[in-house]
Amino acid sequence: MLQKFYPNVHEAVADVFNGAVVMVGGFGESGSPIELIHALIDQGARDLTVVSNNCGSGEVGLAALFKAGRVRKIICSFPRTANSTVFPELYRAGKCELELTPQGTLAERIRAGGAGIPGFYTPTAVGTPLAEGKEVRTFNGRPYILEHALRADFALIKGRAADTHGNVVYNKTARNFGPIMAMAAEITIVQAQRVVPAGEIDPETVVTPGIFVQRVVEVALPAHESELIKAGATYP
Amino acid sequence: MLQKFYPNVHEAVADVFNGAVVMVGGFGESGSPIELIHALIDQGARDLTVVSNNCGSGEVGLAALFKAGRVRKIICSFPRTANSTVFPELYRAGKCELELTPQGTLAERIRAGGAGIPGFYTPTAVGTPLAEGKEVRTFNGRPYILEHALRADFALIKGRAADTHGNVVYNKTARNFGPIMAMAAEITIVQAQRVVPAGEIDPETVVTPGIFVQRVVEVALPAHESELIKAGATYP
Amino acid sequence: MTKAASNGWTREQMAQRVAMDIPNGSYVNLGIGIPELIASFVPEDRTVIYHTENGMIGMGPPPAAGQGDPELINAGKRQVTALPGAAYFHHADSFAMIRGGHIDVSVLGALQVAHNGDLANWSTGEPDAIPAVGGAMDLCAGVKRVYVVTTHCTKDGQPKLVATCTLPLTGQGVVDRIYTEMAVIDVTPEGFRLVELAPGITLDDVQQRTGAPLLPIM
Amino acid sequence: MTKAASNGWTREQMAQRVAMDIPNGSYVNLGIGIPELIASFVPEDRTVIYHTENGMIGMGPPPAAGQGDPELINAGKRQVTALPGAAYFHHADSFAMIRGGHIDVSVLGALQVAHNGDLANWSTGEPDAIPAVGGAMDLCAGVKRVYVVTTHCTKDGQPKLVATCTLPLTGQGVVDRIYTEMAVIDVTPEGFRLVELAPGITLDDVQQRTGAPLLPIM
Repeated sequence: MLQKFYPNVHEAVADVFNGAVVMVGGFGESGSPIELIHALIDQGARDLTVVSNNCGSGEVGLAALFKAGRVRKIICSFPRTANSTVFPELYRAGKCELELTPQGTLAERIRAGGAGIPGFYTPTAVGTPLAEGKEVRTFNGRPYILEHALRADFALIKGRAADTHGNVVYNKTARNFGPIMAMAAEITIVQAQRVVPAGEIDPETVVTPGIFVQRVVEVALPAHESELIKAGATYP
Repeated sequence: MLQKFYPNVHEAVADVFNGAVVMVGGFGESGSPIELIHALIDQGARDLTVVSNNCGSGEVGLAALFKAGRVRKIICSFPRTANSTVFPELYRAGKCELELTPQGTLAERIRAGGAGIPGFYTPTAVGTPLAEGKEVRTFNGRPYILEHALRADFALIKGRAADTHGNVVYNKTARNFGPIMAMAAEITIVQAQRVVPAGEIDPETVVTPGIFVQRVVEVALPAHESELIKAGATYP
Repeated sequence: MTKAASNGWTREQMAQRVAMDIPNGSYVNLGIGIPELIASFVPEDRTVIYHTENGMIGMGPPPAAGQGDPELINAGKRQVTALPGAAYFHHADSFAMIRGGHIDVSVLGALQVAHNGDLANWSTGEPDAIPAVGGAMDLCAGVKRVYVVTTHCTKDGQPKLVATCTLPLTGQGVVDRIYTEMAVIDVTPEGFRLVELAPGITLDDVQQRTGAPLLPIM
Repeated sequence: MTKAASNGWTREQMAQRVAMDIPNGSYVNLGIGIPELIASFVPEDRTVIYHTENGMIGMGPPPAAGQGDPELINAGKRQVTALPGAAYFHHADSFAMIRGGHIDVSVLGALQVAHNGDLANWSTGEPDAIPAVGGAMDLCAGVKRVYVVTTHCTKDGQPKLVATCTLPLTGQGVVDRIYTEMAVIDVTPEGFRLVELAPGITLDDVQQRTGAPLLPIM
């Protein structure tokens, strides 16, 4: 028997350690695994390096993890948000390090980490401040920069359904970083709205094959960040 | 209106030119677009560089393209086959050049070509004859070699179904190189068993998004290579 | 100077003017702001397919009130819909489309555009600003044609079309065409070249508010 | 010498011996030949999931006669089935699994294995041979544990376990454990070390047919 199912989000994140690198899926609220993030806040791990496209909104989910002072460094493409002052305040106070990387380079670095590719060349950011200090190399007369793979100790992902083998399908644009972060982490933890027996997901439609998923936990009715914020919620 | 549908395989390959680089999907007979290949033989383009995992079986499909003397160079991982002497004879006679590349490196080079990545580092083949002449670079204490992207003028792909937008789904392990070759070619031509209106393929289950596909042609009852060979068929 | 602006195109007219330049069958990525308006002006006899870098092609208009899904959004994080023929995919595949040259047109905003095609649109360079780049650099690097839609000048009247960008670059030599409330201007090997003037605007009006030489309509 | 071989394990017993070393929950890629036999010997209380590099995980046994699909095959191009929980994917994703260290065990054949773990299994080095490598180099480079199953010697009695591979390499220092008809042997930092002998075989028997020093069972 495969033992991928966890009874609740708390047990699923129990061994996240201080200093861990944690990838967090989502693009804005779409695909953000809020319940896993809140469980991580409860769990208490600190000095985390977080890899995620954004830094969260309001004071729930990812923004709440920052607010709780658990993030030492964030690797992301777009840390600005219209409705959160959490990250800007930490950043200006020098309490959180930022590694800014273009969104496509972020995605490709994560995929490379999952695919055993330590580095690759990309045309993105050539000649800009984000290329400073990076090796430039010419292929067919055009300059490219060398970028390095990203890997993580844990990935927190949100799915629509997952089966006992860890196969995952997603909901619409909530797919975003989920499949590639699942590839790049030692331990990938998926919160899924439905957990089903092996065989219920058509093998032609699996998006993340179970080999990339170590833990699955059912969160049948996940909160939506925008609704929590509208209701004035904070966490914890 | 998008104009991706072609009335038959002959019109779909009519503009393949002498000297073109042509990617051909399939792993053995699984996913091999035999009808498109036969149309290419009829069409007459020569001095082709073919990128495909194998060199075909018997004297039909891909093997028939070699037999017709149209292939100047093959880039593949496994040119040996138990039941075809076509490629070995050409190769030993010096009539066809071979660039042998490990299967995973072949796949990654094709994906890189489609993704705008000109080169990447891989651990595969380090210290072997297939690394000769390639740059070696150390990341985190381990040696890797630099590999270059592959692109093509045309890709010939076999799908299970395709819609008017060019979205494609595949049949089982016939998927293999199809999705990545579709990304890496200027003009991707898909033969699909069923051609359906936009909206019939669930957007969650699309494997190759239509942006990677320029032409679709219906081949409702594609031949299977093994059955043709069993029947003693040759082409033309 | 204010006269020129008031006689020029509105935001909607600018968007409409861009829409005229998008050929049938194009795959298009629209940035946030004025570019978002373009989709509603594409002529009905053209099929244009919209890509959003957060993982969809075949994006449709915003949903009717109460019909949306908070997990079906565009790159500006607003709710959208999926048209028949749409497809979802992950971020690495989405940026493979961008970086790999599969998108035909990207329409972006700008802080500055130089006459060699350099674009600055991600950082105001202010010391306390939170740097944020998103997908802008990837779009610049990979999309076949990069169009910029922008006001001709900054709020305090400084030209945005300049000889050399002073703000941090998004990409080098990447812009093909610029649409402002005053004119449509191409970036050519010889520099800025006027393509079309808005009603009531003259070449001199535009040149006065442009920070680099402007070649006449060819 | 022939006595040793005849007293040793059969092909099926070799496969069965490998199967004992595959832990519950493993993701496994089986090469062509003897490795293909392993799946039928995995104890019933273990769940082992098979990956085939041509794009499936959750591979099952061959189909009943007439029930197969010529497009559902394994890396050896033979028809197989898909078990509940299977998934199909394209070649780049399949080799991301291999290269990225997601496969736990790969079982391969060999022409030669050196006592430093070097493996040669893709080229006989004959001048007129058609070179063909397939996925062997990727499996060596990326899979967590690489097991080799092979006859102890070549058909003409030459050791396959050697001090230095003379044939073209597939990978450097990649082999973890070797299963032959005579013994199970680990590749350790100190060289070959005996793990287990087949019935009727002695350490001396194995050493005589091995081209490098063989350390005793630890």
